[in-house]
Amino acid sequence: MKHLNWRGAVSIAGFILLWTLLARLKAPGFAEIPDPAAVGRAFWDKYLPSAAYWRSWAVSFERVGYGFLASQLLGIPLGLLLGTRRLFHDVVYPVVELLRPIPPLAWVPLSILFWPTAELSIVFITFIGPFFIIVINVHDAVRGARKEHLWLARSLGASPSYIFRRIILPSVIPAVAVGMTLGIAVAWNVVIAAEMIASDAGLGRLTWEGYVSHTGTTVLIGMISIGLAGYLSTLLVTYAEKRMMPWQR
Amino acid sequence: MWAGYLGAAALWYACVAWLPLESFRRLPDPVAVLSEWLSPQPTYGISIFTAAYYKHMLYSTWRATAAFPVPPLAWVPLAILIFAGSEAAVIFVTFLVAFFATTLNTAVGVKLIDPDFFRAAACLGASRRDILVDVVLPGALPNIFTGLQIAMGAAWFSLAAGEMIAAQYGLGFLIMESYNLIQFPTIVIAMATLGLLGYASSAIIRVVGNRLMRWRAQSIGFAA
Amino acid sequence: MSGALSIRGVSKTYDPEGASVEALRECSFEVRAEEFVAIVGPSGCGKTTLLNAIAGFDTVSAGEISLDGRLLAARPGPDRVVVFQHGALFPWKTVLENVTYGPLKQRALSRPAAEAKALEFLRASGGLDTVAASYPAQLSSGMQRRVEIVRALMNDPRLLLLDEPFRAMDGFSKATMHQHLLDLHRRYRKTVVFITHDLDEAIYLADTVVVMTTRPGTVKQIIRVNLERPRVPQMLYSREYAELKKSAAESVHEEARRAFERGEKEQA
Amino acid sequence: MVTVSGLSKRYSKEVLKDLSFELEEGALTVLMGPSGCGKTTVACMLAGYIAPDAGTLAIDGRPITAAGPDRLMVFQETALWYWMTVLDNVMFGPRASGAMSAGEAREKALGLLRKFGLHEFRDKYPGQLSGGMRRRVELAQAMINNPRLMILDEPFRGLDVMTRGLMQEYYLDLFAESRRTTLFITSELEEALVMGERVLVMDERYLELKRQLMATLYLPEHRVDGGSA
Repeated sequence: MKHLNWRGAVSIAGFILLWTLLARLKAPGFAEIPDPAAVGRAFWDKYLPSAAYWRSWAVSFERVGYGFLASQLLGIPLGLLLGTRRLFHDVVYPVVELLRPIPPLAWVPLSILFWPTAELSIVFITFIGPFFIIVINVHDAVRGARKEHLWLARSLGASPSYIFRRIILPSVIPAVAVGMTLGIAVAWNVVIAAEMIASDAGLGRLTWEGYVSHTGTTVLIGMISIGLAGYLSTLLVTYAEKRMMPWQR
Repeated sequence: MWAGYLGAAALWYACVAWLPLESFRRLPDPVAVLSEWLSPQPTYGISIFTAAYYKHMLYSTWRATAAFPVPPLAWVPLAILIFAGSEAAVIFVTFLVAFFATTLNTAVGVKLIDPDFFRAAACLGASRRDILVDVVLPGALPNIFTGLQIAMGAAWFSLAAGEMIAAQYGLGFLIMESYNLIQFPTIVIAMATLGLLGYASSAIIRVVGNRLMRWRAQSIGFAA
Repeated sequence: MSGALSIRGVSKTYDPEGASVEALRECSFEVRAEEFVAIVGPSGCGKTTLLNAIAGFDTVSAGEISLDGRLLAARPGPDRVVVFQHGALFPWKTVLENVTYGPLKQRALSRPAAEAKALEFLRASGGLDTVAASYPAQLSSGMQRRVEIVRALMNDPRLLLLDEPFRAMDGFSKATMHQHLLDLHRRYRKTVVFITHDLDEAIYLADTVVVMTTRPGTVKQIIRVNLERPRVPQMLYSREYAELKKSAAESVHEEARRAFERGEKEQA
Repeated sequence: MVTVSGLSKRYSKEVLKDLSFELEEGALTVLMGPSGCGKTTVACMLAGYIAPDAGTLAIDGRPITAAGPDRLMVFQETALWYWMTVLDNVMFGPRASGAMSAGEAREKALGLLRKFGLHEFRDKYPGQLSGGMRRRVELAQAMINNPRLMILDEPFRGLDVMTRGLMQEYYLDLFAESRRTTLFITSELEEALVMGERVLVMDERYLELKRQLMATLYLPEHRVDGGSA
């Protein structure tokens, strides 16, 4: 990352200043909110050294990792099938279109009912969000492929499977990249809420327990950790994107 | 199209009714759900004929639109200020809060506007404020609406979470409550309704968007 | 009589991440009031950089640009309006709103007065008053181009700057646009600076043709076009025209070949 | 060599009505007309991408029913696969049809790229090349398959006029070498007269313009003798 844009730095600094001011003055609604310094100290003393804190990082990362990976492994092929097979599209796409708007968290009860363990039910939740996003993105990309690209390949005597492997698949990569960026953000938002509802570990749980026990620092540390965890995974996804699309450098 | 729905329902029914898998057996089957949803005297009190159903829907819809994170237009200049150009900040925001989708999309939209439009306006004597109103806003409008769509999705999505955790009314609450009270068909009813409401709200945004962006629509086929 | 432009020793160096790129070096030429000047050069010869400097979109590293004796500020203004290569009509405003935008923003005219003047201009540009309420996307590229020129003329500019306006047009509509532009120049007597890579277009339209070298762009040759006005298509195939073209063709061709070999890409 | 008779096609409005023409073996024929007169539609029909509503197309006596490596088209908008390097783009044909082994295809492709002055750009992606260079890669991509008919749909439109002039000369030299039957489509009168020995005019307005100008025509020097390329 070349030099951080000074305007971004100014706005973040401004945000922290504002937060300190509001917390110190006990402005309405900020009574229970500790100021940044307090949060920093609490983090340094209690959370940094505690293994439990870092375990909750690991648990949340694991849940997001499995769910997100499964969503891509199942979502991309389904998106490709929906984009290329007309009959399959006419039958399956309406159902996808109907299930898509259902918020991932609405699946929690059914997921708990269906899956034998709580862990699996949460992974299913982190799966369902990114799954629909990647399916729709890949489907739109395949249908949006330029016809000249396909025509030329056909003229040159390429078989349908060769065209699929060398033309359709690569042309879909940009859409997969976008789908992954959006999907990982949704996965992190979902895992936090799912943990709040149905789990005893993870960053979401940590934040929830902070809320229940009215300790502002824990809530804030939880939120900031969630933010950073998500940021790190987004960087991973962006790195993967750059590897997938060498022609963009 | 209908083949898809019937096929899915049949598959669901088959899994629940005949598949010897324990986890499927616990799920409600489509017939039970539908009969509950459409019956005048639903066993668990929620169907299209009961007032409670519509109360929950009303709460959820109101909360979604209230939580509907359309940042006031004042955000637009701030979004331009903060994110115009710094890649790291954009990624950070992308992740942090899906609600900021509108802000992020606005910033991206502004970056996508052809610089010639800014220059043309400047040539014609437009002030900075004129440029904001006459170029930035309409130019970023398509992206703003993409942002609104995502933000609407995020609103419903976070609403479900909020209601499942802390509310007394609303479809999200209804889902959790019917789970706790072992009223499984109602879970599916509430989920399906959430889905339909989400679908309808996106459709509304699309219609409003097309209305506002009439200029993008058809060209009289002059082009080759 | 206004619109005399003078370019003296103008140089411009871009500095992307330290690999400084010299776009213009010591460019100098004079444009008399109400004269039609064409600037010709291959891709990447700094034509657009020069236009941006004259229009006030960008500063110059050295040298001076003055209009009617006054140094030009590095700030765009209605005294010198640009017609852009890919067109810059506001797609979200109707033709009438586009054309009246300038005078209204400068509070030079009341709305009714501006609209009346606009409709008169549009009518004179090939009956475009009939599409006054349409959006640019609904017009052909030729019509969009003419509306954009009207939008510029509405501000009564001292200088009209055109950046390869007819580049993407097919042969047939390009010929009609040439006549239209010549007609406007005869009628409104504005100084015109016309950027193009097409030598034929430059000689046919202009009083003076300035030939630029490839990067770093500088003035290679200045040709006085002595064809009398008004210009008619037959002149394209006259003896004098061929003489003029031969005198410029070698140097232009040579620059084009050097740019072609280097894979010189259009400036971003 | 190529016979087209009674072609007609209608999309929202009628694009082609009862069009007939022949392309002689080894000749560069130009198809000229204003934008929107169905030139591209005819090209796509010859390449086998679009079927006519009525009429027949045949090459060497065989009716044209589908796309094939004997009739290759260079599109108006560059259609290089932007995710493949220049070399992979050129090698695609022989590899896809199995006509050559990987080594053979690579050898032939590198030869062509060297001939087209693009050898040093072989590992670059299309996005990194200038307009003129991308066109040359497309020509190499088609020529490696040794097609019976080359179809060029306004290939130099959008290039600046100087690069366009150089590309015209470039193709004329390539054509002089191989005498490969070519259909060259354009909307520019000058380009039509520079490129083609035979010019098919698709629209009366152009015909009138062409007749009027032909009378006072001054041909660019190197063609003044009126001979072929």
